[in-house]
Amino acid sequence: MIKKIKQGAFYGSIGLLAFLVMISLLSIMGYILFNGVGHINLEFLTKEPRSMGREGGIFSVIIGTLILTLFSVLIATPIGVAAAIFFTEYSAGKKWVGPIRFFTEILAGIPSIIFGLFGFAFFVIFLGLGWSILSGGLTLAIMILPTLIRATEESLKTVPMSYREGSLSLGATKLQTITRVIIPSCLPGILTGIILGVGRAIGETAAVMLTAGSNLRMPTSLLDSTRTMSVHLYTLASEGISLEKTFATASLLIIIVLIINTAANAITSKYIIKS
Amino acid sequence: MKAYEKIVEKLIIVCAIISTISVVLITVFIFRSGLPILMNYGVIDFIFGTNWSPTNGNYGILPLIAGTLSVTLGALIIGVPMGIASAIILSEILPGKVARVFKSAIELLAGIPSVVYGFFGLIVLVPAIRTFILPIVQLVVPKATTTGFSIFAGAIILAIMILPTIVSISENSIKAVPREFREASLALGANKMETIVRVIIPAAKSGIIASIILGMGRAIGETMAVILITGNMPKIPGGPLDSVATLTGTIAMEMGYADATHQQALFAVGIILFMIIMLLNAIAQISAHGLRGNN
Amino acid sequence: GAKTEPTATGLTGKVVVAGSTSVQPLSEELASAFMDINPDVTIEIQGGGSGVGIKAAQDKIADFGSSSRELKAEEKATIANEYVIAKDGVAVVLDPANTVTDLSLDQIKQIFTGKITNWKEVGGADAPIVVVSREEGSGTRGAFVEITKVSEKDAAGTAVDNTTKDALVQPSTGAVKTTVANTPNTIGYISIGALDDTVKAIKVEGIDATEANVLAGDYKISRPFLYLSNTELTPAAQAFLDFILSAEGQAIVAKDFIPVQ
Amino acid sequence: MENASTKFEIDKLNLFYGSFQALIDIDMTIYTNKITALIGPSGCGKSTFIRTLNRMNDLILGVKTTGLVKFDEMDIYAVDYDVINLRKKVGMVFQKPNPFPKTIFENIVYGPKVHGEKNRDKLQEIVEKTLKEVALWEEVKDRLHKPALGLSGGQQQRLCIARCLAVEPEVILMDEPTSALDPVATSKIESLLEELVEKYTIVIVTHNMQQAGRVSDYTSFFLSGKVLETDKTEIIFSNPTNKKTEEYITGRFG
Amino acid sequence: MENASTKFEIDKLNLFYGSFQALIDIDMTIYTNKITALIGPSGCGKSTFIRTLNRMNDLILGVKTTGLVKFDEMDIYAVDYDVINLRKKVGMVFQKPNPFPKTIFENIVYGPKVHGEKNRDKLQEIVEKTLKEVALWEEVKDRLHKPALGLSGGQQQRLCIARCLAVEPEVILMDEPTSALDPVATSKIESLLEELVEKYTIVIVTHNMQQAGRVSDYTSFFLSGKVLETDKTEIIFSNPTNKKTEEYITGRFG
Amino acid sequence: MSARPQMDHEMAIILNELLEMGARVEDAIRLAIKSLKEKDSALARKIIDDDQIIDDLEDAIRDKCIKFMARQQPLAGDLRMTISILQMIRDMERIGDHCEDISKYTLRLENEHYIKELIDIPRMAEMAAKMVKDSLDSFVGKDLKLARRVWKSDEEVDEIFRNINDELLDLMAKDPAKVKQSVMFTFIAAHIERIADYATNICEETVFAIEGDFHMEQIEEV
Amino acid sequence: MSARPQMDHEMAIILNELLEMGARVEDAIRLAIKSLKEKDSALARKIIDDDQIIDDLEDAIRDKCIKFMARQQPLAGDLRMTISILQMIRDMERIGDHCEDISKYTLRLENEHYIKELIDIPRMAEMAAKMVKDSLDSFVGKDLKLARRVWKSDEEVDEIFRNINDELLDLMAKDPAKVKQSVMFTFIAAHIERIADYATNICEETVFAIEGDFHMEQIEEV
Repeated sequence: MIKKIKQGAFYGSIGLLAFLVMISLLSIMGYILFNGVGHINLEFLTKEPRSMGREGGIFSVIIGTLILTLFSVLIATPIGVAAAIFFTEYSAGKKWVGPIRFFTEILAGIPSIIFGLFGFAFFVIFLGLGWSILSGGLTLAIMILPTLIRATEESLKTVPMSYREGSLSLGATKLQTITRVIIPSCLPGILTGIILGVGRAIGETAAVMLTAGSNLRMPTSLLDSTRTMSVHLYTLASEGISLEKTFATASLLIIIVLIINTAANAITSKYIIKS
Repeated sequence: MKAYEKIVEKLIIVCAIISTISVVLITVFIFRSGLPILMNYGVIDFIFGTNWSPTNGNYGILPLIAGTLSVTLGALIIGVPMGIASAIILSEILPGKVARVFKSAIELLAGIPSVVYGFFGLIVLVPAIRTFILPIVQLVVPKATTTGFSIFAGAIILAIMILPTIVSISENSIKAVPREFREASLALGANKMETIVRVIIPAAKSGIIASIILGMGRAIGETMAVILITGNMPKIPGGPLDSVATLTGTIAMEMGYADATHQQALFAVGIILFMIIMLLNAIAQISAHGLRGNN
Repeated sequence: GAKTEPTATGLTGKVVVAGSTSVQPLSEELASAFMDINPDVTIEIQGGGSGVGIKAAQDKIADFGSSSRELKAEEKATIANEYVIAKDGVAVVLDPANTVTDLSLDQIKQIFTGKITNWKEVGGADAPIVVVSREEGSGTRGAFVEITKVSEKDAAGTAVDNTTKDALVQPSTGAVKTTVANTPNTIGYISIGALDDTVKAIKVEGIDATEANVLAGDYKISRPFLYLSNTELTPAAQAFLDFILSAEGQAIVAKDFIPVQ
Repeated sequence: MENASTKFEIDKLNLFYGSFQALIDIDMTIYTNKITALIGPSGCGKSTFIRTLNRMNDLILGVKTTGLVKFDEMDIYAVDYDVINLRKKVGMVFQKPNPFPKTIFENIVYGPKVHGEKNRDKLQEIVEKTLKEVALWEEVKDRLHKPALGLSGGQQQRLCIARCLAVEPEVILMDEPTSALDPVATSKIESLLEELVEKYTIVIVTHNMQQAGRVSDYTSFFLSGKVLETDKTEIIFSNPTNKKTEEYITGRFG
Repeated sequence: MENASTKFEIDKLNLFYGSFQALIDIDMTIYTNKITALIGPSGCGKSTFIRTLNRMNDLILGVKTTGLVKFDEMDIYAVDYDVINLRKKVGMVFQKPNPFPKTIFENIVYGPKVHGEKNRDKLQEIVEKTLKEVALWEEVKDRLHKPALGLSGGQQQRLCIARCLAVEPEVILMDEPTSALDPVATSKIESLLEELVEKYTIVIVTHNMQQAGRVSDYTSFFLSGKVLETDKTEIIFSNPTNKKTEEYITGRFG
Repeated sequence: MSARPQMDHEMAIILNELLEMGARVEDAIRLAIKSLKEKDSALARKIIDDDQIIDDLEDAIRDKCIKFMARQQPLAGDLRMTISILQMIRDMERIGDHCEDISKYTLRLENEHYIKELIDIPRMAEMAAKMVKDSLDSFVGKDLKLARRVWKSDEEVDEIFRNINDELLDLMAKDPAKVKQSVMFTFIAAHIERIADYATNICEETVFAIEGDFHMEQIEEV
Repeated sequence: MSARPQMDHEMAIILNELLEMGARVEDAIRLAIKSLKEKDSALARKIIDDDQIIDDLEDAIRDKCIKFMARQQPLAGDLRMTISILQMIRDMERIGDHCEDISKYTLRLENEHYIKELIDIPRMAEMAAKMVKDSLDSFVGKDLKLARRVWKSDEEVDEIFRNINDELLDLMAKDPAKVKQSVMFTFIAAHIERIADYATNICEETVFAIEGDFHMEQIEEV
């Protein structure tokens, strides 16, 4: 009897808490999408912003976001994958791996504002790259590097030792083993890592603002400054420029994140089914 | 063939070292910019000074630390039970399909840019606290007053933001509890609740703790959402409805207008933030390794 | 880095303006107008704040750094050229529901230094005053505290900003406006150029916060909008500056701010 | 067959996973204080079957059972049957040793505590008694409060058996209890079984035919969800009736 | 012992993991076209030993070997010895079937491709030949381009053997190749071994003594890193010389 | 395919040797009687010598069976068959011993004139030899009916033995000079009778190996 | 602790029954001679009847051994021991048969006056009985020296048998009236001689079970 009551209380409270989680999610998404989706239209998507975004669309911002994200991912992916391969395949027995790994872990924990400070001090000023896609992209690349390394490493770790042994025992070299067996079998994991990195890059505000600037115009080169959707949203929200554009931008961001998540899930589940 | 492999191997090593170089560079640049003032002003005065007014040459960041900690603590108080409960429900109670939907919803939470949360907090939560929560509080403490820009608002938004971290890591560590433990417990005649409370949660303990610490790290490091909703008042708070300024918020906000010394001071704040995060990371790593050691 | 190569059709190149968020909207408007005439010139407008603007100019990462406050003496020493492109009044704003309409400079000082904490002390309702200020280093704040004597020189002769610690701090003009508009019993200050009917601007010493009054020197709380440069101006930058200071440019300035010519 | 009382009486048991029928018309008797071994190739239903005896199959979604499983004359699939009590009386030991990540002591008292035993002395007594029953007392008495996961595989499995004994079951179900152990640890568990059967009824699923031969009194041969032959173990191994059984036993199957 | 030529000649082999000595003064001869079984309790060094024969132990850090391992009269631990070539000649099959997550076809041609074979017809031929050798051709010929992971455990293991045969080894090392399989799949692998030994030299580590008895020509008993006894399998199982061997064989060990 | 080719192969070798041993034993019986009948001492000596081959075959088969059991761990039918073989070879070896004993009598009778013509003894021996052959054939061919027939024919052999015995006792009582030979012939007949007994034992093993018990009586119905 | 208590337990049961069978066989030998000597027909009949018990014991032990092998899969020493037991019980059963045969002669001699006093035959029988006992003891006690001694003593028995044989042939030649009895006593002596042979065979099994081969000759050195 007492057990019954205890169980009731237990299930009741965890149910309620989980329900709260659901409610907060639904209310945030619902509220923003409800107020924002209506304002997303062709004009909003394809026109350049006017008068600080009060009028017009966010076309240049979307393009800026895409280019910046793409650039950072293009920089970070090969480095991240290679680093992950190093940690899982080459690190054994090398004493200096400990510090390297430690620093990577540190990198993952650094708040984005610090990346921003660093990017500003290093790329923008020290290297004289100014506020530019280059500065922002490189800063973001460093920022998403740990995410990529971690995701790739996790998926490399799921490649059973037995694959490596199988390949080596057939007389394959280590590099052949990596390129022909290990990487193909964890490609979906790497892809998931990239998508997560993309998500993080798209969502980042503080670091981007300090390194890529907040120029509203369409960028024409990598040395141009640009404004990402998150920065734009922040500006719109904090300046109180236009509530409807703010909602529309927020909604668009949510929708993009939704698409990215769905893609990531699709890849992961396909991967799981395959293995 | 061999030479080619050697070259590739070297390249891979270089890539691995890049993160180290980054950290070193970050550290160097931040410390280079922040250390002088920290030294001149005095570390103790800097950390324990209660007056943050850089224009006046006062660089006491205790109010900022207090602000950060109070918001973070609030976020944990709200977020941890919700997160763990969700993790339990996800991994132990909900049937597969429903769990998948719930899970992807939570992953979505993780993907939403923090500015969106800040915006939501600013537009919904802050007024709501002022108009709905304050009157309720005033029933108990008649003198209470708030603008809505508060620890409480920040804590709620941060709680939601750290939920995905807590849920996904806790869930993973709960899922990593071997099915055999569940079976063993049930086979001994324990019911599901007893199994969860007495076996599964203790077994996943270190993972859950790690998730909390990582969530805490995220809360401490969060910037934009916090600027929008905590009021940025560099004052040691007296209650959850008070406004506070945080370390990150102050850096982001003041960086733009700061003159040289002020900017150094902000870098110095960055150093302190950096240290706090490092400390948390170390704790998280130790507890994560503890998990591995146990299994 | 701005590069300019004259072509047959006119100017080319890029001009980077960075700095004060107060100046930013104006710069945007001016840039649009300029680029309509010179389609081959790109003008990049960055926010960041007056500090960023000064630093950008010092470090030569922008053609122009913008500032919404006067330079401090030590800053002046590091900047080669300083151009006043506009003037701006700083309006003291209340939430629209507030019944107070007029405050003296001293009352404003008392309120912002935390000496007066209730609206009834200045003729309003019995409600605590919520002060909304800008962040440390803000040009608007600098101008405001200096003129209202919230900031006073201490015995050693250094200026001390005595803004109450109980002030909410918002990082931009817009944020102050939004906060004041939506929060009862607040008082804040924003650029006159940013005024709209979501907030209520009060008279200071009986004078309305209007551009005309600023221009006439009747409204006391005002500050200059500066473009700073530490390099030799590129042709495009020079052209842009010339455009701003031209009648055409100043007409645009006049829409929200106070022209200098 | 022998003058032994019956513990389980299974009658026309059918079990479905969704639309797949995993057990087909199983009739079986499990005798008190005997070891009954279930053998058969992978996927033959032996593991599924053993899990019907303490209703561990309840945990899996979409499982449906028809027919009778009587434990001490009571139908355990009756709606009002107390599953918790059933599992108390019918303990289970699994393929992989699965001590909880707690101390040795806490592992053993887990069951008694769940069932309401709080007296520290009593718990201490239970720990000593059960550890002695599984011949582990001497090996671990000085480290009762050390983590159970520090034990070797074979010790862990004996600990799991002790943990199971601590709730005073009547029956112990074992699902390939030694398949994760090496021959030496295996033979220790086997000797243990021979002692435990004095007090308990044991049902064991095993892949290892030699093991079934060595330890069991009765053996059932499962194939494709059916029981093809049940008899005394010595008969099954020396002179089985069913041709398929003989083929399986002699390694000529499939 | 018999008029057979030797494939491996091991002389005073010692192996250390850091400061722990895993193999102590191993002397052994492995005869061409014979099956040599290595048995012994967990941790006795048998798995470690088999991995010295194709230098798979190189993968593990801090491993140091002394003594001679001669393969076809050549010391494989000599500095200039070509390990890749050694592994080509000395194939290995592991405890758990480990086909790559590729198609059946791709699994088998992996080795030949790595060693430079590109001719599609030749590869096709290799696939057919090796799959026939492991008696898998009939079962999979219609699904060569389906994922190998869709096969059953036993089929996967035979595929792994085929994959190993595809590089035309002389020796096949097997590290408990059936311990993850059920008795039926096990007996198929065992019959296969009896056919393969016509062409290959086989060394097999097994936990399953019965298996060693059934398939091998020679058996070595390992204990605590030493070889206590090596003899013809029939002798080891019917009349071993060493008392420890007898105890282990008869299940009275430890 | 059989799942245990090695096992079947080893068993085939054992059965082959078993048949060879059977053939040798059968020959030994026939030749022992032939040498007796024809007073062929050389042949008798050869039989005595050749018994060693039979003994060696027994040891070899026994050794193979033990190794077979040690390695292949036969169960059920395989186990029963192996055990039956172990038992049979012991009996067959004894048959060989009996032939040796008979041959020893042949040598002792070498220089004597037989007191009577040997008719029944060779007939009996021939029957016994056939029984041995048939019993082995029944075992190897798993032929229960044949086993049953052999088992039955033991009664005939016993009948002949009794007749020979009576006849010889009669002779001895009548003529003391014939005592020694008669006694010997009696012993020889007794040896043959025992050989036939062994053959029936082998048949019993056939039944056991196939059926798992010794119910010879029930076979008739087959 | 032994790691296989169940196995050891089962083996102990088998050895117990083996000893029981041995005791019964030993008794059978002694009683058969006793009944012969004392013309105790009732005892002789009892021996004939009781042979069934020995036969049943053989079946029971054989059955247990097979089941033991099927279940416990003995190897090495355990395997050799089990196989030895299987062989021994067949020999012991034959010893029982021989005792039965002796008793049958007793019954046939029931109404006759013995032509001579029985001295050597009982002595020989006593020796054979002891050999049977010792051989089993050597097996169960794993006593190689004892086995060797038993094996040696077979020569003595053979010696006595030859003496008896010569003596009886003498008697028969001298007095035809004594033929029938003499033939019978010869047969009885032959039976006893064979019993002793079986005992030596059992000893050989002892050596085999312990050593894995039959090198009886090398034992002496032990």
